[in-house]
Amino acid sequence: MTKEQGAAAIEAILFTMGDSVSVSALCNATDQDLSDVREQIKYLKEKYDREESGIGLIELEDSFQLCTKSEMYEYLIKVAKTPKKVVLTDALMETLSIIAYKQPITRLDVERIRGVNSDHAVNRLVEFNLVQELGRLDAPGRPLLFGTTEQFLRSFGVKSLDELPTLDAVRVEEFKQEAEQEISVKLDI
Amino acid sequence: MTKEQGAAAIEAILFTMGDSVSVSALCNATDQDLSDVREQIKYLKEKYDREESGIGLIELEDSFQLCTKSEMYEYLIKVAKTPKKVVLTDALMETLSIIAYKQPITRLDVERIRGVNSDHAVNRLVEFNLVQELGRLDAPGRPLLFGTTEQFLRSFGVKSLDELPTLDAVRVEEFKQEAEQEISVKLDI
Amino acid sequence: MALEVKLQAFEGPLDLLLHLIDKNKIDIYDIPIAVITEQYMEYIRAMQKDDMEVTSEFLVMAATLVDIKCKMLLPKEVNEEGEEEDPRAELVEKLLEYKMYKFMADELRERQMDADTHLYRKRNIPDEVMSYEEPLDYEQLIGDANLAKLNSIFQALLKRQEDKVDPIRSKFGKIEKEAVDIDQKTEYVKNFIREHNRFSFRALLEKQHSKVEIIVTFMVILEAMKTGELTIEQEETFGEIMISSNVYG
Repeated sequence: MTKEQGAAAIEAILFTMGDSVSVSALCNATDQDLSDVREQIKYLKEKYDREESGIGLIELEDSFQLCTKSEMYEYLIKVAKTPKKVVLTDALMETLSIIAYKQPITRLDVERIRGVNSDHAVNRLVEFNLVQELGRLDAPGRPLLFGTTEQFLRSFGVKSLDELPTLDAVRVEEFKQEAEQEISVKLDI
Repeated sequence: MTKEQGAAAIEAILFTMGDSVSVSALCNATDQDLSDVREQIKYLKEKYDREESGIGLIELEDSFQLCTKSEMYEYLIKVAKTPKKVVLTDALMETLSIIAYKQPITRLDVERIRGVNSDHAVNRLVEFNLVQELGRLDAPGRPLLFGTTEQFLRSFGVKSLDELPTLDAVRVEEFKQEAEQEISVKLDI
Repeated sequence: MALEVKLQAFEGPLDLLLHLIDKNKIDIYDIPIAVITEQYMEYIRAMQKDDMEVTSEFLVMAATLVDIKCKMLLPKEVNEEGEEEDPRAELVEKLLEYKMYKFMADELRERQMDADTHLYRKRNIPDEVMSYEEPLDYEQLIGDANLAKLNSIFQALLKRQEDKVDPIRSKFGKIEKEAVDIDQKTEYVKNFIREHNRFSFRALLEKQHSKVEIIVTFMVILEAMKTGELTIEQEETFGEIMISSNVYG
């Protein structure tokens, strides 16, 4: 077996096995002695060291394994993980607006306002670094309090929370009147 | 990106993914256009064709996959668990060849050609992932249409369906000539 | 003709026919139907004797062969173009098509043997790649959301919350569940039956107020009817339903 043939056989074995393969196993499989195999491994290593190779050879306690070169990770990431497009859903926007205006606020109070369990939404907003824990409420169960982050201010272009548009006082008054009217109308029946 | 760098990236991707990767996925991951990727694949292929390489590159309908060269098989069977060979019975082979050449084809048409119910054979081929459903025929009963899979191409060493071995035109011609000669010779009933 | 060869399994009637054609070294285009039919029938008989499953497909082919044999003995049929039709033509075509795929199957099998010597690799994505998280693109995340939108969403939420409060119901103190004691009701209806002997269903229902009471009453009547305590009459459609007691009357 020539050096090239031996190297090819070793390459094929390492490729197929995936895991590391001991030098002795390589000797057995190719029916060669240690020195030949070592020489072929060296030859392989030189081949992989060239720029045109995306594969590398690592040695682990007299065993060898093929791996991709770490410079290749940026390409692998694009194939292995299709980047997912993240956007704020309506549920997330609602939750964010409640936290922004009512902070510091507990999960339970968010849920009370939205009328649905909002744990997932709050967690996502924390993941996105738009919302953070501010401490705990001094009440039974000591629930976590949430508020907005600096990233929130940055993303929404506000310098401070004071700059949040205030709730339109007129509109709030309108709501109340509407509600009162409805009550009287219904009571008239 | 140089040709060498591109080839290295593609090699790393194919090595990592194990499965076949489409050319378009390679273009996306390496952020290159088709012609560059094709050139780099060609470069890789040349590299693998050299004697010192135990790895080969196969093409399957515009997708690419790394595999060991068949000359390496003798070393690999000593170390690697070789995949269980799918031994196809005559009935399965017949059915497979009909589906391969006539796809998309319904179960009924397979049966018509073989002269025997082939449901079982078709189902087995689907189980072996050699045949897949391709959709439904726009005809009464909307019967399923079957065709071959990528695994079929891989198992039979064909790059694309166009590359399926064609029926020997010479043989067909022979049949016909024989028949014409014997038209005069009337058969004995 | 004696069958000396051990019966082999055939992949259907066409496979058997091809075998016979091959064995007799005859031209597929010029099948001596009489000979082939004899041999085919011989096989079918042998198959049956060996208790092999002789499927309908084999029998259909036998019938087809006999049919062709008959046609060949009769004067030739002539088609629209005035050409003589060979009764074997259709069979020959089928046989040829089948033979072609059988041939290709062998061809494919050879290729499979070559292809089987290639080994592949399992997917093996490095941990560094798997654990990688793409940095969040805030511009994309926020999209067209801005302060005004945040504000209007919050306002809408507040309004929705107020709407949720039913102004009337919220004024009620407590709403109590109407309890209908089925046993009591049953007892009441039975008493009614005992007291009235013969009465209209309407008269009974007039004493009931809620839906549940009506349902229970109806069920008690049905039950009493089943056990034969009551007889029910209705003279015409939508007429008065009269109930009379059989037990207490």
